[in-house]
Amino acid sequence: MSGHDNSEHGELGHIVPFKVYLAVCISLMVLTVITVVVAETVDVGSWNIVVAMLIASVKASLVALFFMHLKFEDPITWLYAGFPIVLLFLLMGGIFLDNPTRMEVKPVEVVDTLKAKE
Amino acid sequence: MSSSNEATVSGPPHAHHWDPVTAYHGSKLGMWLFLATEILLFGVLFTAFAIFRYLYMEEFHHASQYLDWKMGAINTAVLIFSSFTAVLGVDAAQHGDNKKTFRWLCVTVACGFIFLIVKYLEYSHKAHIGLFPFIECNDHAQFCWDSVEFKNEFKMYFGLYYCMTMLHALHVIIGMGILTWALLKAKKNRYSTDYYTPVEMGALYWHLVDLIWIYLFPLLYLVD
Amino acid sequence: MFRYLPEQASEVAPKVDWLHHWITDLSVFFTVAICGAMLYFAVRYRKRDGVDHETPRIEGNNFLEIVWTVVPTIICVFVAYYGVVIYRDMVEVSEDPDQVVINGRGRQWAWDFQYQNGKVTTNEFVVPVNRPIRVVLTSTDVLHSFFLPAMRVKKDVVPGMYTYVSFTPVKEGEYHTFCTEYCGKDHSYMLASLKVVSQAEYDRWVNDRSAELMKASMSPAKLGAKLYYEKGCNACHSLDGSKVVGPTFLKLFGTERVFSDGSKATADENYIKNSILNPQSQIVEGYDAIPMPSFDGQINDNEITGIIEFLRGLDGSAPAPEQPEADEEKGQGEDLSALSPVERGKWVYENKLCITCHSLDGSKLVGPSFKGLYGREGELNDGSTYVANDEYIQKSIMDPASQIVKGYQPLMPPYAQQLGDEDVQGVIEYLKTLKE
Amino acid sequence: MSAHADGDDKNYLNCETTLWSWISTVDHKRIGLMYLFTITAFFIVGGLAALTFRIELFSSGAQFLTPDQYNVLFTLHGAIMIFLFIVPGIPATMGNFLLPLMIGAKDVAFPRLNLLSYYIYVVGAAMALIAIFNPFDYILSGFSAEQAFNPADTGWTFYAPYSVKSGSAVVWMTGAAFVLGFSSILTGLNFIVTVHKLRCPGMTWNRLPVFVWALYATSVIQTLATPVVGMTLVLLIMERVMGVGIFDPSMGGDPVLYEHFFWFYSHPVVYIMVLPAFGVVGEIIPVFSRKPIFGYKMVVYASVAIAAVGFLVWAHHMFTSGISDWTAIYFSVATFGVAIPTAVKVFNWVSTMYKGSISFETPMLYAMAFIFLFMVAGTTGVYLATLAVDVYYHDTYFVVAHFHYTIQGGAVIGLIAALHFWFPKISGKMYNEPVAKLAWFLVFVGFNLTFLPQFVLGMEGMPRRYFDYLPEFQPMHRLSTIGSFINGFGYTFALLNLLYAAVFGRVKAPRNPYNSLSLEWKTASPPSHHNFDEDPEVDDYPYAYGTPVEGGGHH
Repeated sequence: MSGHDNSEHGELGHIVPFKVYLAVCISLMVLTVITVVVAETVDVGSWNIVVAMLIASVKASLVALFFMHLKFEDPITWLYAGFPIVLLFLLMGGIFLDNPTRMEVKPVEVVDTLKAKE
Repeated sequence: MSSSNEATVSGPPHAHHWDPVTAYHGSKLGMWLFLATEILLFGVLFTAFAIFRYLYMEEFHHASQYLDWKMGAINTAVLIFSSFTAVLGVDAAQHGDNKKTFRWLCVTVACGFIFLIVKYLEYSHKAHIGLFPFIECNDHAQFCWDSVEFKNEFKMYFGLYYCMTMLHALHVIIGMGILTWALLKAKKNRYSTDYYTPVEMGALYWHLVDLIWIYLFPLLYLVD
Repeated sequence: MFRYLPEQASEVAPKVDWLHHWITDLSVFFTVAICGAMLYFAVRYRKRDGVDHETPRIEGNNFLEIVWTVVPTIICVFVAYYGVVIYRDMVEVSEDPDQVVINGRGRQWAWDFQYQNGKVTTNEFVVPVNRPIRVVLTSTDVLHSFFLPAMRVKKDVVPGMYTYVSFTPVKEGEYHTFCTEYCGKDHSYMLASLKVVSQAEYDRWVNDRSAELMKASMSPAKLGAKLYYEKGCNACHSLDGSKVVGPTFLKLFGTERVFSDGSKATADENYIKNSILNPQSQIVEGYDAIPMPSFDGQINDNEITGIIEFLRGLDGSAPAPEQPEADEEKGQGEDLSALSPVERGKWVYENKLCITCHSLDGSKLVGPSFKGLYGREGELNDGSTYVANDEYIQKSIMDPASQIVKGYQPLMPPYAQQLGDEDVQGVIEYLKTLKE
Repeated sequence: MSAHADGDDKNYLNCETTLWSWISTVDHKRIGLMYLFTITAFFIVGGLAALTFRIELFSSGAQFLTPDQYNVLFTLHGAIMIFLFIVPGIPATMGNFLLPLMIGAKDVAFPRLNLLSYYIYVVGAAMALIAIFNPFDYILSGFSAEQAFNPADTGWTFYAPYSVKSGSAVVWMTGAAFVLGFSSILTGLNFIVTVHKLRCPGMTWNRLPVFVWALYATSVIQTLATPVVGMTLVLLIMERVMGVGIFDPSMGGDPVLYEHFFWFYSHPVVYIMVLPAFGVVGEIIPVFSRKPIFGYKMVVYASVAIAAVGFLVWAHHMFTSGISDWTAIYFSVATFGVAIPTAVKVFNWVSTMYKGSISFETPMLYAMAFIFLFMVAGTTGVYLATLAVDVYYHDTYFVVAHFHYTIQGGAVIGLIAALHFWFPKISGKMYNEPVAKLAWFLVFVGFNLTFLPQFVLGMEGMPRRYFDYLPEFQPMHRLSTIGSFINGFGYTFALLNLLYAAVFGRVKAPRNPYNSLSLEWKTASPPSHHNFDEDPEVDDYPYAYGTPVEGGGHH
């Protein structure tokens, strides 16, 4: 976070060997298959969604780190890549803090004395 | 909007007021910021999906049965592969190989087309059985979008499904536009080891499209 | 500043005001201190004669920074704490069996209240003093908010969800209720009045169902006219042929309607009933589909019949009915002094709603039939016996709850304030003529 | 504006003079000016709407408007003032103009994106105008008179389900807000990259002017909060178009969810409005006190802290909305977290004046007025953060008054202060000081006369957005209406004074009329097209006023 960003070394983006890209691509495909297989065969109740999201997050990290070159970026890029995710969790957190903890309010049961005696 | 944004972000080589290296890094930071806004744009939909899935677990489970996970899986594979080809396009540009860049980006755009075709097939099947807004209810269809029974049976699952996938499809189309623009530049031999910002920006955008689908696929198709 | 707050009519109000008072003191103190310091510096260190004097380069002071970070933090913690504590008092759900629970419903643009015994009122409600009150709220259309300034409570009224306000009124009186969540055209007129009364008066009020019974005894067309204003149809449907939000009611009945999807139907009984219960199912061409809420569950068959009859009557031959001023007493202004006692009694029977519960033909309605009542002997609820003499009848009219005939419920409102001696005497004489 | 330029000193105003050179410009200074004129136009429209309904509210009972017209007017006032005036307010005008100058750059990072952002704003503004005049309903209904003037009437918050049921103009208005949001995002993104990549040599992070820091914090909020409301408004439109049901309780949706989404953006948005004004005040006070800003680092941290904490407190707009008690408690406590950095800022500004050599030019008067108004705004904010008290005050005139003290007393006064302060730099002229002071007086008196009575109305329990009110509220409403006109005259004088000086002014501004140390004053007034004649370099922060003393050093 110093003022030297302007005079960075002449190199542009980081060059990654082809086999890394290939490995990432294959891993992504394999993870996709795993997602489907797990979802179709294994049943761990409400954990299914957690497992699916975990695998998705691993895949997303692979895409971000290697395909999007995040691994080789400066801290500022990391900051602005991470910030929206923090905010997203905040938003979800606020809403999940509210909705499930709302008090169940029921209207009072009415016994209409005019109708009751008919 | 976004495509013209791209046009401006990348700028011509050697923009008059900053040196090429700073311009490249600045453009990339700008792009990442833009991707951050995209994540939050979809984030609202993900949040809405999460809370209503929590509230209407059974309806959502029931509704997801009407999606064909095979279609979704094909599209996932197509997008992952297209991300791979996009990054190879960037790699070629980094080595100053305009021809290869052009070829890889063409493959990427083609994958985009395949994705959209599969999506179209899915939508048209839904439209056929009445699981689609904007169409009149008819006797042949199994469901009727505007009916009370439909809403009660599926709650807002399909509404969210269409909001999310249509927005995503829109991003696919925009991404294809940016990549087409980038590959036309490759055709004209505009890139060198010193300048390949448009390819890199286009690919970044395309990866985000892929990244969002990576979450959409299990959420929508495999949820139970 | 303090005196601008409305009077403290609930148990929680003094607590809220106490905290309010504290915040006010702190606010005034800090505002005066800071702005005072600013003005003092401005005067003391002003540039004189247009020439800058030498200034020290003071770039900060860590001690001061710590002080003015920590001190406000401590104050904030206290204020926040008491805010939460008093809020908990405010929203606490009373387990008290003594609690009065009322169902409140907001709609564009009125408040409906329903008591446990079925009594329904619009834009006014009455609660007993010194008992915990809970109003359970929901909305039939858009967001509203239920605000009782004197009680210091407020809650949004949300469609599809129940919320509540609870308070314990400590002062008798009449108070405002506002809608504080913007809800459209007549948002500012969506007011209700809250009357806090003694327990005895509350009991009398809540058991007095005569207004509703009167409605039940109205002719259908008249009921329809009343509902037209009460349910707010008048907001969107005119009686003079002009197009407001919805189609006019004038000469509507029996005409052919063309819908937005091109289909047609005749405006008959079924069409009108369906329009009231499922307004979205048939939208007349040229109108917006959205505005009209369904009245399903808010209106009974009897009332629907009333509206149908009301519409049938709007054929343009007679002027449209005016909105009734209030529930004016029937017979007001009539000269009753000329009547004989028996005639007077008959008039009371017909006009003071006795007729709705007491038959003349021996059939059992809500109350015992008047046929052959005078002089009858029988058993009361408490096991004692009665003889229907003058004294008994008078007491039954003035304080009905004190002697309930076996097999009946204590539903009759007391007439002590509505009937004079002559009226009561008239009823007695009238009953005498109904002996078998 | 360029009429009086001499042939030999070319500046950004007269280097090219064709209309095309303006509308196709990528010069940040010209774009800032174009923004300034556009938002001022909307400020006038929004202000006239407010004055109109203030006349209606002069007396209890219906005066000359119908309830529907009143609802439309307050909606227009809110939507125009928020989305078209004050959100782009300081960042897009003064920010665009000053940010590159203050950090010693030739332009913002993406000049063409900057112009695009302006035109997106114009498109959004056009959509808002369509929402106001609603020509399509009129045409489609076969020119039926009832559809002739049927604008959005939902309030600027577009709360569902009313906004789902109300007229079609709501779609245009929400669409406009969505598009304007994009303009805001692109401006923010541009500024962030500019600050990161284009600082001149020597301009380290702790030498940045506090205004730049404030703009940076603002930009982060603009970029990261706006998409949330954008998508929310799209969902609202989808709700109307295809019946998704997310906000519709009859389908199992949740209207309160709309409020969550909406306020997740619209709470941070008040910091978009007011943080730059903090920055402006932080620039003005040191210059006119000839003192370094007191506690530079704390002022900067406070800006960043306000931006960060601003994301954590949104549901304090919803204490009575039916959210759960635990949520209300958390958000109430968290809200106090904003109070502390704000208080720190005020203490620092006032301390800056200590032992200064204070002169009272118009910008300084505005800055001092700002401190007073913001003290009122801040302390009344404490009532609203306090759970039990807010239950009483929620959606009453107390909130209206508090909001106007923060946004008009904060952001608008900040903008006017900035306009006066940097006017010599922007136009190269000096304005008429006595007239500006008179205008300041009218603004200050009129503003307080308008909104202090509204605090009292709130205490008395007067709900907001009421077309008509009970007779007991009338006296305070009358004061408020009178005040609003004085306030309006004040702004008119202030703006006309500046406009007159810019066009007909004879007194040329020197490079640095206030002897400021900040970088933007080192170049010509007005600056040349490329900002600086020679590449700037800095070796200290811009507040090194006065004679050095022992201790309390900056670095």
